[in-house]
Amino acid sequence: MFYREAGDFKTSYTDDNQTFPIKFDRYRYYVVLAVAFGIIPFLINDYWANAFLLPFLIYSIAAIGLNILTGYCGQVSLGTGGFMAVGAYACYKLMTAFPDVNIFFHVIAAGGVTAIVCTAFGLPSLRIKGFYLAVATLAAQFFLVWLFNKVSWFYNYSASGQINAPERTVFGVPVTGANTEAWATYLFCLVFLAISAIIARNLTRGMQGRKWMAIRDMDIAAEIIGVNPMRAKLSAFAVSGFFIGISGALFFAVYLGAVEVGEVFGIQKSFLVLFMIIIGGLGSIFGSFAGAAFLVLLPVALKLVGVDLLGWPTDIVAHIQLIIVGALIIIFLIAEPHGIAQLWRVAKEKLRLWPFPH
Amino acid sequence: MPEQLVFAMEVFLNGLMAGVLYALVALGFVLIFKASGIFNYAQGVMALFSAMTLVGIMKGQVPFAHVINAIFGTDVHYFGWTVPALLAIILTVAVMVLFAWAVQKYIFRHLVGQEPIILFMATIGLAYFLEGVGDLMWNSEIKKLDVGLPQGINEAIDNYTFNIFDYGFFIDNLDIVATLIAALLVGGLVIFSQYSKEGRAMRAVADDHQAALSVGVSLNFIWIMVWSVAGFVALVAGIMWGTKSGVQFSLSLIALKALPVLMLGGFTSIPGAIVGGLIIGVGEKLFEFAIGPMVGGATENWFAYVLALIFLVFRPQGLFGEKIIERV
Amino acid sequence: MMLDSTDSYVTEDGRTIGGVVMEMKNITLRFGGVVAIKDISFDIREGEIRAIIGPNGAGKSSMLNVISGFYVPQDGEVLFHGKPRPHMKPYEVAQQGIARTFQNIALFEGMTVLDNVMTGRLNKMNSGLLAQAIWRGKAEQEEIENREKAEKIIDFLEIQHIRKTPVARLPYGLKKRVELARALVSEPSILLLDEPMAGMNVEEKEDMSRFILDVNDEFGTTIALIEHDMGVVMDLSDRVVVMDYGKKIGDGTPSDIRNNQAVIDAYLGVAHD
Amino acid sequence: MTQTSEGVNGLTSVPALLQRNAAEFGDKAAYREKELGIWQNWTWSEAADEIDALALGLLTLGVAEGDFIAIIGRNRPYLYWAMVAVQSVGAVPVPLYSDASADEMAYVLDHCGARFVIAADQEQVDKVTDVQGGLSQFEQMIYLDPRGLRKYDHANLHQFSKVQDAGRAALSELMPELNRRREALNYDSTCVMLYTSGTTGKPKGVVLSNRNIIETSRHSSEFDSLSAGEDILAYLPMAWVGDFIFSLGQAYWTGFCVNCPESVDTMMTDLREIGPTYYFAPPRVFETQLTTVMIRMEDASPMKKRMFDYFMAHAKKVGPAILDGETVSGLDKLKYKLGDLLVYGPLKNTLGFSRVRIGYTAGEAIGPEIFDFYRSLGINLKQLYGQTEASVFITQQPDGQVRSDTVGVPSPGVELKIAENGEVFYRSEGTFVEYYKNAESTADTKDPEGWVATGDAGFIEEGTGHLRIIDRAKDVANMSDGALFAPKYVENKLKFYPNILEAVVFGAGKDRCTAFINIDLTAVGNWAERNNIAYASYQELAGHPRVLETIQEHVETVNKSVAEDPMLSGCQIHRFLVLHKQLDADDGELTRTQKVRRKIIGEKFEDLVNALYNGSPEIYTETEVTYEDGRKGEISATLEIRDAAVVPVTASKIAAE
Repeated sequence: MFYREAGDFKTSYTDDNQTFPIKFDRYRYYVVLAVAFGIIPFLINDYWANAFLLPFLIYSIAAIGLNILTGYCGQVSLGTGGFMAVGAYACYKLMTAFPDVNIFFHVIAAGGVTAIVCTAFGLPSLRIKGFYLAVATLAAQFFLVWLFNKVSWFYNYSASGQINAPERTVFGVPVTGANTEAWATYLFCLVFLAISAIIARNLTRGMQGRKWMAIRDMDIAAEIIGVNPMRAKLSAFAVSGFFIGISGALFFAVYLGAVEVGEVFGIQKSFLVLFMIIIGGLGSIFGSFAGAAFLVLLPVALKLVGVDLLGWPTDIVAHIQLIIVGALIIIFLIAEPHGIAQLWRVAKEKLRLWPFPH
Repeated sequence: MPEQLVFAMEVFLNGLMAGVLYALVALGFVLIFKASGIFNYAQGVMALFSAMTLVGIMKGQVPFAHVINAIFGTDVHYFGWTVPALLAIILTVAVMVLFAWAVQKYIFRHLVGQEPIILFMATIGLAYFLEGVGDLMWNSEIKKLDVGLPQGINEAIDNYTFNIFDYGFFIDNLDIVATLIAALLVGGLVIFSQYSKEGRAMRAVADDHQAALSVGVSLNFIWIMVWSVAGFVALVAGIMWGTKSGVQFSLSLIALKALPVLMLGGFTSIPGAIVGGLIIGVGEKLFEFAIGPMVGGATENWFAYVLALIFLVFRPQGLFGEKIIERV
Repeated sequence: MMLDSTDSYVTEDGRTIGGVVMEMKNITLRFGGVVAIKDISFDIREGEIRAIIGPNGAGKSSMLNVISGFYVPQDGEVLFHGKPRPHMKPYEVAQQGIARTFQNIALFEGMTVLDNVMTGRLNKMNSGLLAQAIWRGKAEQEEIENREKAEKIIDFLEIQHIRKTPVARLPYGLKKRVELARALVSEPSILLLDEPMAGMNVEEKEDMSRFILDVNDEFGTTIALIEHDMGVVMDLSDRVVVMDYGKKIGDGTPSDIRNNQAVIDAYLGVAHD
Repeated sequence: MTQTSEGVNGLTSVPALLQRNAAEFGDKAAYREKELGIWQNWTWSEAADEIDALALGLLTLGVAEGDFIAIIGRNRPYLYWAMVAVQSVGAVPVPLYSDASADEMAYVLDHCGARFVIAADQEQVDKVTDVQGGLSQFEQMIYLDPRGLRKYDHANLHQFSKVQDAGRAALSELMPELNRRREALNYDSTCVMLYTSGTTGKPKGVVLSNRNIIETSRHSSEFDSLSAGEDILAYLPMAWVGDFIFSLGQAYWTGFCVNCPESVDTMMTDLREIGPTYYFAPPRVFETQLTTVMIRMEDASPMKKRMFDYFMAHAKKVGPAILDGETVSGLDKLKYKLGDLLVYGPLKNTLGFSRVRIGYTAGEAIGPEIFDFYRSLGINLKQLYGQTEASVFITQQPDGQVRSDTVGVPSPGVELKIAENGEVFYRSEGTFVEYYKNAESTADTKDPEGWVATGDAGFIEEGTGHLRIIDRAKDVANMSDGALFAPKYVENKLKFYPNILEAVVFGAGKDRCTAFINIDLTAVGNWAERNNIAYASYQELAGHPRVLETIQEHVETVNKSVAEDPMLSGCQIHRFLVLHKQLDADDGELTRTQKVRRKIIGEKFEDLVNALYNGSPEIYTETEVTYEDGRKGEISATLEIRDAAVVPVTASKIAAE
């Protein structure tokens, strides 16, 4: 309905390949960016930052990471929680070991470390497939959590066994530690999300992405036409690990500030992120955002309705939440395996054809 | 005889018994997987749910009591009667059959022909759903479960071993009973699937859906049946664990214990599940006993997985799984 | 016509057929006890259309899978450009310039036609992960150059109108054509076609035959194809290998094959003993 | 009339215009073609280089001044370049209809004595090679798309790009010669020769001078204030004068961009992508488009459908007025704005008309409701009246004075006069030089003072000064009772019904009128589906009683409206039949520009015509048809002939007295 594509033609492959080939979409994207960077920081307050915005940004990064591995390369992983933990602890160790290096680089480095670990645990994927692999990744989950629990070097021998993020600043503005301001932490995470999304998009629209998808859609054929399965899969694990590591680092350093690995990065986390990409849409960057937003907002919404409005005890609401999430997963898998992203695509097609039905 | 070895033997025995329980849970997976290609992650939650239901029925709990109270401001909790264990168990089985039917009708009928991985993720969703329902129905506080199974140290073994090694093995009666029941059940299931008509039908389905259809086996019926059986297995497992350490969320984690067993034994092999179970059970106990202290203990959390993982890399189809021949 | 492995000759329709590019030497392939291919030898000459025919279960597909390195024969060797080919992974074989299509289409259902065709170029693109991540310089350059290559093939096979359609939505006939495009775009030195006309109606078969001939004609591509539809093969190919029960029962020009008793028997299904 | 003997500041030839454009808008897009998935782009200076290269190449092949060079193929930049290149070397381009049959081509090639042919692809090359035996002067052929031609004998066959390379190679030595020839071109040297398909007899070669083309282009461009910013889609036959004026004349005069579609079947999507600002289409294109719009809307959800109908109704009410800049109530304006957001805008967008500033239709009368539909959407669709001999423009409609029933006022620099028999004559700088090698028909059409007979009968409306065309002059005849007989007038009224694709009315010298009807397969077929009427073939559908019912209703309503015009009330249709085959250019029943060849049809279906008059209720007939692949075949059918109610003429006559 709002699309005016006549005259919006492409005279070069660069234009044709761009992320938003349609003018209208492109402008909408710019608007979103402008709002995210230019407006929200001025309106933001602690409640929204902590209840929605920060978790949304951070989970989006994780979801993008997992989506590359699962949605694009077809390798299901249940180790996300463990890998986030790697990111978190790597970041912690770096922060404490090199206090005068900018936190920004710590986070990046944490991503790098996680990429390596993730690749290592990806090795079995060369031999085992499907849910054999999914189950195998649980090994990573349990082993890593156990590791960070037992080996006190990781938490600098602190008595509590917790890790606490010391204060670190960017351009003199604290982004971690006790006295941070909402807008600063928000922007810090937003920058990482934006970069991650762009990188992910570039990788998935190019030859690398095609190799991944080829493996996903039909690994044997892919190998026969020349995809090196080992490189394709391991690169997916690496890239995925990189993003998940970053999100883990941010989750610990910026969002929570203090982490006890078992609670924060347990298997539930792995499932949560997996659900995000299932509901949001496998094999779609936008889906990663949508899924993260949805599953972050759901509890907030339920709390508002259940607890604040109807005044029910929180445990009931928590249980209802379990039911809803579970049901949603099943419903999406049955009705719309490509999740919210697909619904969005369909809606968009309809709008483009408007007023015609098809 | 050196002391260490004696301890090891004790550990070994305990491992064996744990292993049998693992095997039991794993069996639940294998049944469903063989018959419908579904890898049922919800198995563990089913155990939890069935145990909760059992307790609930025995105590005469009002289902959804605290929801009702929350909505209508009432204050109901119990009907005020109690139900004898056996009857309660039968009722619970009925519930699990009902559950099996619902799962088949509302979920997996619509997912026929989907990739295994999709089905797997669906069962994760199911697990969440069921856990939520369980908590809503019977509330989530830890419950004691006592269906009259013997508990406490087994004096006989204690004395007997003391006489031999002048060190008394600590073996819990419950474990022994559990092991026996589990062993019985495993045996029963094997026989069932080998000799009973339904069992053979089930295997037919497993081997080839079309063929099964052509010989007039109702897929729907078979699938409901295996889910029911799995439900029953879950219940038994639930009772064991429940009696041992109370009915609580952690109970659902036994599923996670069973996964490596499957990877080891192969998802499609009943004997595999049994052997795998024993290996894991013994293995993790011995590893904890031998290596645990050096690395800070609690290695059970991951030992099974890493073992299975390493194993898989060398034999992807597991101990007894069929070899996968790829074609184009 | 007796030819040396290096000789070349010109067909009556004016195509030049070069020397031998690939040779199968006493290939034997077993699955457990089952013998799929029994001691088969034949060669493929540069620029020719070489057909492998035979009744179902004759081992044709297995032979193709041996050539494309997916199956490893227990005995015998594959000579490529005269040199024995060491045992290599399928993707390494592909990198040597051997492309193929599949009997039951093996397209990447989740991608558009264009992306599927582009995958055919993957061995021609080697910009690193980082370059692609920032999508600047070489990465972008390669993408554009290869897009053009892909578009040329798309144009050649007349599938422009479905360029951006997800392959999952395409009818069977078109899928086959897209798969051909994917194989062709890699500029293969040998193109293997596994039953290119299986399950097609008459017009689709005619189209496909035309395209196969055009490909061979325009790009001089060497083509080895499997087909059980005798008629089609006879019109298309320069030389034909006939297999039956894993054995080679005939090898020669279509006309030779037509009057080959063993072949006739095999096709008339004379009892094997 | 003003004689600009030396053009505007010395631009006396198309090549001269090209050089001006290359200089003035050097890096502005001149040509685009959808190829390899994107719109390939050539700026004016690039185009100039390409053309020079080709021109030089032609020199190397020994093209002489005054040679005729045939150009055959669908609209492609290369072929437009070919035209200009040919002009640059002093030769004369002769574009041919690419869908013409081999023998049709043979005639033209032979008539103009083409030494060279520039063909698009294998198909065209084959056609020419088939007939080249009979062509004494034919020497060499250049082809564009090498596909399938590799093995052809290249003795006198050259690939377009190779010729250009040869040209580039010979640049230094041949450039002077090229320049000399370019200089030599003047305002009266021949610009192009176009063959009129001609509704009767063999095609005639219309010779148009640079003056004709450039003056006309100048006037018409100024008339609609066309700028270098326009985009047009070149999809109409290159051999048709209209395409030559729009895609070459005006394009070169104003320097706007010519866009060529990827292929015939992607035309609609390409149109949508480009979104032209200046657009021409014959009525039937608009007609079919409207039909498809309506059909597609049929499947819309009831609610959406209602919205669509509601706003379309509103558009009908105020749309044209708003377009003509008349004042409408604020509320209506608001409603229209809303409608534009919800319906018109999206609709124009999906049709590819969002950017259309000026749209023209001509060649046939266009149905009022079709015409109004597009205008009500806010598309400035206008009518013009023209012909090859006039380099198109005779009359056209100025903005603000647009109506479906007139063809507008004389174009700038055009004089009109109406002969006593009602035939329209014109005189202008666009007036053609001559019919090539055909002095006498030149004399027939063009008198010494330069007045040209259009062959159409019409009159100039009092007050508005707009020209109204009734019919082909030669078709206008008298019936046995002396009443005026204007078949086209009636046929058009019939054709305004979506169900009716073509109609042929007979009655000259007869006592009453009868008609052949051709149903429109898309419209009727769709209707049949909705009323679940099964049909196996066009023929079966055409013969279906319920179809005949509907057609009869149409005929009778037409009769009523015809009867209202006292002058033509005699032309009401008494009997009609629905033809069992679609009238087709391949069978010679239509011209290549889809005009009915009344005479030929009359002869070919004589049995049917007789049946119409001898009162028989049905008639068995056999007809020869030509299939796409050129094979001929027979189809036979028994056609039902229907009587249609007519308004008693006498009554109206009395009323008139």
